[in-house]
Amino acid sequence: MASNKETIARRAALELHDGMYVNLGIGLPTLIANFMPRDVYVVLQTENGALHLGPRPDPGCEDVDRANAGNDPITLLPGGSYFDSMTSFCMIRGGHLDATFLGCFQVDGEGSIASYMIPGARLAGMGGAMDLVVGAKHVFILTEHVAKDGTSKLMKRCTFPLTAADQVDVIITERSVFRRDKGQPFVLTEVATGYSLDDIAACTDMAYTVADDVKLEAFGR
Amino acid sequence: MASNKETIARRAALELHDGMYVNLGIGLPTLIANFMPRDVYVVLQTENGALHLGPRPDPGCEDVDRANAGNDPITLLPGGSYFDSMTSFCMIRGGHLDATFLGCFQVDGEGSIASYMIPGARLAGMGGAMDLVVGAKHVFILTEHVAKDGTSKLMKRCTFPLTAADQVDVIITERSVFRRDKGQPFVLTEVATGYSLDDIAACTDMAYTVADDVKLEAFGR
Amino acid sequence: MRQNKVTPLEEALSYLESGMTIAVGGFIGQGDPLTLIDGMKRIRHLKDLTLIANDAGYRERGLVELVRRGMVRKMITSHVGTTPYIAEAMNSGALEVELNPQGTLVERCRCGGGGLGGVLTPVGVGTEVENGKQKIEVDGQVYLLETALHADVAIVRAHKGDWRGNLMYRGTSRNHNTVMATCADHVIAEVENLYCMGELDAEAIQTQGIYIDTVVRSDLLYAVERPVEPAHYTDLPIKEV
Amino acid sequence: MRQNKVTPLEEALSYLESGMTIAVGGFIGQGDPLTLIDGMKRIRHLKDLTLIANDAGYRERGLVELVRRGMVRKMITSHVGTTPYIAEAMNSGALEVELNPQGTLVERCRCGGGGLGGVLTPVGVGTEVENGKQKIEVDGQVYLLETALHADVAIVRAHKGDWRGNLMYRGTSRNHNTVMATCADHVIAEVENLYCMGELDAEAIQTQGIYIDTVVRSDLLYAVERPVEPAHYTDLPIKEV
Repeated sequence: MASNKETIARRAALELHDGMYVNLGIGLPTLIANFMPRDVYVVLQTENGALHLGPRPDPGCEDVDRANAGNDPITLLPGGSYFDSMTSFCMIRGGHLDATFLGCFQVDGEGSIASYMIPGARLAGMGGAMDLVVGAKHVFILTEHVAKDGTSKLMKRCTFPLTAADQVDVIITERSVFRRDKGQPFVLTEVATGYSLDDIAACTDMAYTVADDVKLEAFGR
Repeated sequence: MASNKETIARRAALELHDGMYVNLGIGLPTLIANFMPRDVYVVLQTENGALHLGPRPDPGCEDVDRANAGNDPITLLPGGSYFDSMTSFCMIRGGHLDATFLGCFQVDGEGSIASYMIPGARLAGMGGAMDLVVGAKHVFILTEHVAKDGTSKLMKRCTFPLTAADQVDVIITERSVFRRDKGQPFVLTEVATGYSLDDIAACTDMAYTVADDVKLEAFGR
Repeated sequence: MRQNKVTPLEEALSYLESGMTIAVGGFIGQGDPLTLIDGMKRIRHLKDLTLIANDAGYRERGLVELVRRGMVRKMITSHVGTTPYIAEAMNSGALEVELNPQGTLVERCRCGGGGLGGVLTPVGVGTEVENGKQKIEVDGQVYLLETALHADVAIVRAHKGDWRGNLMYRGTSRNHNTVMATCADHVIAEVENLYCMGELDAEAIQTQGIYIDTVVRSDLLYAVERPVEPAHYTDLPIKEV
Repeated sequence: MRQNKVTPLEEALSYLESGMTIAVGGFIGQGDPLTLIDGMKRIRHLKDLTLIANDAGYRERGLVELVRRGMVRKMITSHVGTTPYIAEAMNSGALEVELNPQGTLVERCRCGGGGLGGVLTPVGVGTEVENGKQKIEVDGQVYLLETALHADVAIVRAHKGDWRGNLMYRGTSRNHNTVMATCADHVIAEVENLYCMGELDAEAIQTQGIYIDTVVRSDLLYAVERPVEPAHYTDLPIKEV
């Protein structure tokens, strides 16, 4: 059985369509690249300054000056390019990316996320996440549905400092997919194999509605 | 006998010192390049995107993609570079140029100049002049001392729309050199051969003081 | 988006509509997208355009040709001294001209392309440029708030381009082309030389393909046309596209 | 300005003084100016520095080494998650950290280098980033006014450089180096490979020599040091320069 992270990444990869320019955040979102359909042509960006990332280089062929924002070694595909941070963040903020996929600590029913610090526990910094969430045309949040202590990560309102308010379009967990239009509440559109509508309700704190055509057993395992 | 323009350009060239980065405006200031001392190392910039201009190319060797802001063909010296307008105007506004030499329609005792339009008569546009005058560390204005109708071009206050207010450091005419510190009135520091202090007073409308060590017969002819 | 963005000229220009705002790269002939401008000249029904461009070209060549044909309502520009007809059109009331300091025009377009609302610049303080603009003081210095410019379409010219719209320029023809390529919903690039994917050096690309929607081949004649001695204005028979 | 800006490391670093604000290029090891940082580690009397940098390096390598030595009072940065010691120093009160969204940090430095007072960005609206900042509405959208950052000194690393300070970078090591090279009174560049005047392609230069005051040769070992597997932190004997 696949891990939760693999299930999420595999489902997220289905959101990629031909011709999209996409930034994959550090961590879980990076896994999406492993599940991209071969016949779908997607251009990956990394905010530290490269476009059109290819597969990870072969072991021993990593290059010190070719890495992504998570410091993982990269290759470029033909048609790729390197650029500086001024160019990269104009690209990001200016709406030139079709989508960004990001992880988070918390996401809430108002489309806000918290991902850069846990007060008293962890200081990471927002890096490029705030720019990505505000600038990309579509914002996908990838997260496990519940935290290790069993509480829902899909909250009424985030309690940690926000990365951005009212910017999330889609939430993908190992149990479900939620979508919304800006300013509107989330709509449950898919439930993963092994979960019922009641199961989702029980582990989801944020308010949401259920789509008329909600898909059960939509993905997973 | 040299023309007024040649006299002005020749005197202006003496303001160039080793290691300066300089922008020469269209028209009269461009002539300065002809009189740059051979042993002085100066880097010339053009705002349409090149640094380290060399001599004009030989006839027949002009290149369509190598020209200055006045559309005159250029060459680059070793160490030169081409760049875009975003880079060029950050360079200009950010105080990275040591000096700009510009012509004008009017200059006044408050250090303001008018150079981009004559209401009802001529519309040119400021192009890069406003950025250059605000951004360069030192602003040199090159102008004939009197207009064709005999009125002084060194006025009490400019009457045409201003290119910038209170930015001029030095005025060089075929008859004189004036200098000032920002916010202060101009000081007459040099008088050209063939003119007396009274001559200068007679053809100068702007208020100024005379330097204790004003140099007579300082340049010209 | 297609993987190969190369498109015939007339198909590329069919995107244009009357009333659009069009950002244009180039500097008095250096890097002006003349193939695209000449193509526009032939679209008889195109009018009420707003142009965002540093200038209107050189003498009678370049954007001034669109103005002469009555296709342009307004120019947002920095310098029109190289095209005497513009002042004439303005004085006759046929054309509205909004003058910006060149660096300000660049920053406003960069804001439009880079998701910024505006910038604070000291340039223009104490001049007519400040009319109608908000003044903001930071650390005791007064700045003008200059707001973003965004266009419906941008047209630019590059020396080299690949199928995906990666562009490289040549000499001083780079100028405003890089920023104009970022600030529009739809960007058409004409390229003098077309390359296959991967032929351009990834380190040397100056406009990334992400910004470009359509690539058109330049008429190579223009690449050697001397802007310092521009072709005489000839009012070619206008053919509707 | 000298025609040949190449300078021995210790002479170049003698410009630094306690209390200065120093802008630093690089991104978690990619393009970090490690030769200059290592040189700074040895200047025992240097302290109370304010650093402007995207991050503090990677694990125990990079700017975090200056923080460990108690030389740094404040960091203006965007991400310190790759250097756990920074949070420790912050919690102990030894270090002040000001977090900026990365794109905002870039724009603030670009303003400082480009003579702009600030920019309006939508990034950070509705978050703690907006605290203490002016909000400005343009065309119905709310922006934060983010003001310029300017440093006393900047240190950057490039792959190639010439005597005059023209620089070219390699791959993703370009990142913040280009903008940091513009936003300081005095800029020191370390270059992995040094070239004579005219050897670098005029079209391909990414930082123009006008921005650079001093060129230092990189320790070539750093050019192949893997940031993905950084050297273990070793507290080398400190030698006063």
